Parts: sequence; C-alpha cells; structure tokens
Amino acid sequence: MNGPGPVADQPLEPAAQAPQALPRGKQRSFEVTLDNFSGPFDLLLGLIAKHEMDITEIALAKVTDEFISYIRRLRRDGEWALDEASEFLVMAATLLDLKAAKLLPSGEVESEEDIALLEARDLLFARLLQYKAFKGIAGLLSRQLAEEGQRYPRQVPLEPQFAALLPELVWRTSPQDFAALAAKALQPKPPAPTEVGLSHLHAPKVSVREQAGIIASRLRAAGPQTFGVLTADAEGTLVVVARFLALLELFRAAVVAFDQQSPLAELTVRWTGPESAWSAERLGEEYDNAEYDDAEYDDAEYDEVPEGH
Amino acid sequence: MAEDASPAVPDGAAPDLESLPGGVKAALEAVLMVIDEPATEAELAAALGVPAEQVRQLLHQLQAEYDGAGGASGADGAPRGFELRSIAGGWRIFSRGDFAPVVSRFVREDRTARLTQAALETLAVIAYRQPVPRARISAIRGVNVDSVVRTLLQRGLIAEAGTDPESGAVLYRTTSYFLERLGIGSISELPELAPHLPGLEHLGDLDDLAR
Amino acid sequence: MAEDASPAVPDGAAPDLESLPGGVKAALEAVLMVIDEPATEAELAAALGVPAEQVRQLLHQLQAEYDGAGGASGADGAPRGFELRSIAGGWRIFSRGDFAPVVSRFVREDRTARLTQAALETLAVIAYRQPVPRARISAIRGVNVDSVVRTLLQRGLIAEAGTDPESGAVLYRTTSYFLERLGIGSISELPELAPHLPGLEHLGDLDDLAR
Repeated sequence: MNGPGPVADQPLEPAAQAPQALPRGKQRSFEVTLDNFSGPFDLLLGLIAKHEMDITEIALAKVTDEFISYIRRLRRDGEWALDEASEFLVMAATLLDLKAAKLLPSGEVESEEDIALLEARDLLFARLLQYKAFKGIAGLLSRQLAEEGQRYPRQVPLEPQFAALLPELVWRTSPQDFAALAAKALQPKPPAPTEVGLSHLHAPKVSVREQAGIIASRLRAAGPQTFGVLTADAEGTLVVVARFLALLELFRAAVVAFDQQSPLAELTVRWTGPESAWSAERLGEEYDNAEYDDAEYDDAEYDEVPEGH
Repeated sequence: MAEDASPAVPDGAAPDLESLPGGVKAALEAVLMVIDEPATEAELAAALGVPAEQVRQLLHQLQAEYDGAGGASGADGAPRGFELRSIAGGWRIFSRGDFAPVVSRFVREDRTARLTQAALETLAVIAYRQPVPRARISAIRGVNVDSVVRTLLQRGLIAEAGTDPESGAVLYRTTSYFLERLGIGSISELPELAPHLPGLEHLGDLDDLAR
Repeated sequence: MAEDASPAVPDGAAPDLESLPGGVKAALEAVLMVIDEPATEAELAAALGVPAEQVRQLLHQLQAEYDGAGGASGADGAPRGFELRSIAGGWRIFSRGDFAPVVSRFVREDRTARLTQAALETLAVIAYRQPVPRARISAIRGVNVDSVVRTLLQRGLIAEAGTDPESGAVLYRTTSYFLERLGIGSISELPELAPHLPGLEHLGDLDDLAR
C-alpha cells in the first residue's frame, strides 16, 4: 500500500489562500460547525489532507446541510456566493470520493479492486491539492495584475508627419466580405449567462431531482443500501455529485435517514418517507429559484449541475 | 481626460504627492508621458490637486530639463530624446524634432501594413453605424477598442465627426479614403447587411441588446 | 521591422546620430516615444542602425536613469515619473506605478478592473497548461468554465490556439496582452507551480483522471 504519504505529508499552506478578488470586495467565508471541528471550509480540507482529521469522522451530510443553509441565508440577504458554491461542488465530490475510498477494510488489501481504490484515493488527494495550487496561483496573478495595473503604457497617436510615412495599407477585403464582417460584428452577443450550458462537456446533463427519484425508488424497492451501492452504477463524477446532493435533499425533506454504526463503519441509507404518493418534483427548489441578475456574477457556474429540465 | 477642472478632487483621492519619490514634478511627468491628447494647465492642476501656477512653473522646469538646461537631464547635460511642447493650450510629450529622421525610418519599417481582424471588425461596425461614439463601438464589440480606433484614425480610415448632442461623446465616421480602399463611391453603396443576418432586418433596434 | 540591419538604408536616411545632441541614446529615447507596443531590441537596433548589443546597453542605461540611479535623472537624483520596462518580449515606457491615482484620471482604459475569482483560477489553469482544451480546464476546476472563458477571450487575456488533433476540441492559450498586463517577458517567468503543489511532479497524468 503506497498510502497518501508523498502527498498528504506536505503541509497545505494557509498562505496559499491569497486574498481573493471577491466581487463585492467583502470577505465571506463559509464556516462549518461540527462536533469535532469548527472553522473555515478551506481549513477543514487542509486538515483532512494532513490526516489530522479522519475523513470518516466528519459528518459529510452535516457539512453540506450547513452549506446549503449558508447559501440560503446569503440569498435571503440578497447576496449570492457563487464562487463558493461552485467550489463547494468540487470539494463535495472530492470529499465524497475520499470517504468512499476510506471505507475500505483498513490495513488489508485483498483484491486488485482495493488497490485501485487506494490509488484512487491518492489521486483524489492529488486532485484536491492541484485545485488548491491553482487557487493559490490565482491569488498571485490577482496581486500581480493589480500591481501592474498601476502602470500605464505610453501609447500615443503618431504625429501626422510620421503617420503619413506609414507603409501603404494592404487592403484585400471586398465589399461583400466587409459586409459579412459587419454582420458578424453587429450580431447581438449572447446575453450574460444566468445559466450555463453543459453542452461542451462530454458528460451529459445531470438532474439532482432525477437522481433523487432514482434513489428513492431503489430504497423503497430494495430497502436500506450503502452509499457505495447507491452510486456504484454512476457513470461519472457528475452523477455521483448529483446523487450526493440528491441524498442531502432527501434527508432535508425527511424521507431518508443515515445510519453509521461507528466512525469507521459504512454509511447506510434507508427510506423513511411515505411508501407511495411521494414525488421528487418537490425537491431542489433552491436550485430552480436561483436568480441573480448582478452583472458581476457573469461567471456564475453553480446552478448548472443541479438544474434539471 | 479629467472631466471637471474643479480643484475639489473627486473620490477624495488627493494623493500625498509630496511624499512620493520625485514629488509633484514626477507625478506631472507621469501624466504627460501617457496622455494621448494634450492636457491643459487647469486639468493638470485639478488632477494633481495643486495650484495652476505651480503646474505652470513645473512644466517650464521639465521643459528646460528635457532640453538639457543646467545639466539636469542626461549626466552630460545633453537634451533628452523627447521634448515637452504646448500646442493649442495643452501640454504633451513628443519625440524631439532633431530625431525626426530616425523616427521616420522606424515608422516606415512598420510591419503592420495590414489591418488586424479586430481593426477590420471595428471598422465594419463604424461603417454601418456611423456616426457612432466610441462607447457604443466598445459595447457592440464587447472589448475595449481604444487602440484599434487609434490605429484606424492614424490610417485615415475613420475621422471624428463632431460630438453626440446628448452625451457630448466624440462621434466617428469613415473617410473618403476608406471608400477608395473598399472600392465604392459612397456609403450608400455598402452591401446590405440583411443577407448576412437572416431575420434581423431592424438592426437599429438591436443595438441596445448588443452587449 | 527590417530583419537585416544592413547599412544600405532606403532613401539613404542613415542619420549621423553621433553628431546630434544626445547621440544614439537620445535617438533611442525618441523612438521609444512613438511606439505603441513593446519594441524588441532588434527592431530598435534596425531603426537606429546600430548593433543590438549597443541598444541593449543603452536601454539599461536609460532604465537606470529614469529610476534615479546616479543622479543622472532629475537634478536631485529622484526617479522620473515614468519608467522603461522590458515586458512581453519588448521595451516600452510606462508611467510609474506610484502615480496611478493621478494618471488614471487621464486614461480611458481601466487597468484596475478586477477579475472574479473564477476567472482568475481559469486564467491560472490556462496559463500553466496551455494550449489546453476547455474540457480539461473544466476538469481541473471541477466546474463548467464556458462563461469565464468567454470573459477572458473578450478581455484579450486568452486566445484560441487551434484545435486538438485528436479530439478536435478548441485549444486556448494566453496572449501577449496577458504577459503585458502581468508585466512579465514570457510564460516562463510565471511563478512556479511547484511550491503550491507539494510532491506532485506528474500532474499531466492527473488531469485526465480528474473527471
């Protein structure tokens, strides 16, 4: 077992958390409060990476629940923390995978599958660190751009006597080509997106509500199942994340319960809702109602994953 | 350009120039070096937050320095390659006249005898929307067009066409040189846009949406 | 720029720079006054008709003078209000950063506009992984980057760089404007990723798995 050593033994620098160019210029931070941990989400991740806190001791559902209420609180105050929200999806997926990997019987590696899982865990740590590395670099870029922005280049028009000396302009554009250029340039640009398509991704669009429906019918049909089983057929990370979010939604709607015998035991999900007359349609309203018209949030990236059509 | 020449500095940012290296004089130099049209003493005084009289004195001091007076310029007291000139009531830094032959040679060897795609597209917007203010061109193009507009002006393809009565913004139009290069007799001979924009006949209505 | 610095100058305009007040150094300054993008040492040498090595020395000398070294600048040895910098592969004159609050009032371009965190992170990924397809940026960032990539394209910080031969996906790279805005000469001057990425040398392998 090669373990997470080479990666996880390295300190995750809090210094990598460069000052961020938050749209509103106001520092916001998502704080989690758990039985055994209280502090910024980023720090939590740092601690996990350093193995100072065992992933399975963290009530993942609770973290997510707190995050969702945090987002809801912000929305009520008229603010949207979209950068944080999208970041959270990355983190949630990673945490989830980490947790899944950690649920292996410890110490004994018996099958190739186990080895693959352990290697996957290393890769996940690496991915987490890679993401954080780019975050750190983004902070550096931000500072450098701001500092460099203080200097203005000299770029003045040539004096007429010099402009007259410029080599004769090469012109090879016909009136028709020129009109085509104009038509292209004048075409209305796509409006600032309030919702971003996933069409460019090779992954299909995944609906949280749809995934909730799948989970609900399986739990009702087959009884309690582990999260691993529930996501065993997921085609990709996006589906795992959607199922994960769906579970939290179901939990919030009080139709599922989670059982975990001990900190290292497997997480089991069981259905506690009505046996019939239950529909996933009622779930996920906070995603559907996502409205943010502030142009500064052009880079919104959040609502695409949970949005279902 | 500073819009208001009132000494009351907007956004209360009157910087403590005296404490900076080079002080007010260097600050004045910084402005003169990067402005692309001459600035008046009043504008400079307002931006620097100092009396116009002080600006006038500093301008003449800089002018003398650049001309090599008092050995203050190059260590050898030689003039610099640039000079500070006042034209039509405004001040700006230019290359020194003595070096016109060198500058000419540099300009003649310019590689950019061809317009960039960005310049062509901007020219197209101006041609079909003239007279048009720069801000609207920017809005349509979705990018800052300052340097491209400068190139087109320099190339004589566009010219200023008065100001917008409402906003006071400078308007741009194409020139007869543009018509000549495109090979048409007048703007009315520009090919219609419609064939390129199926279903979009009322382009005027779209401008406000073109962001 | 003419690639050959052959002494045979068109229309015999090789000016006798040494005889002019200020000599080659001032002539170099004069040329720096008219450029509107960074000029390489070779271009400047061709315009002046002197060896590139001499141009390089003079550029560094001017740079030091403007920075106030050796009392050669202002009579008091204070730095000038402008500076000469080598960025994005060429040399160019800038106003000194200290005076941004004053200078910004005269300049239309807003160089202080901030990018969002999402845009900065995406820019970072493109800078270090270029040329890179959008899907790979998405994979590293874990989210869709469509609108952010569009913003960066519009701001001129990135550009398309052909397509991936295998997948046919559009590739993205950073532009020379990006280098200019960062004040660096080339991509190789970007801060190292390694200190931020302890123990991970084979990141290339990870990107494909990070989906």
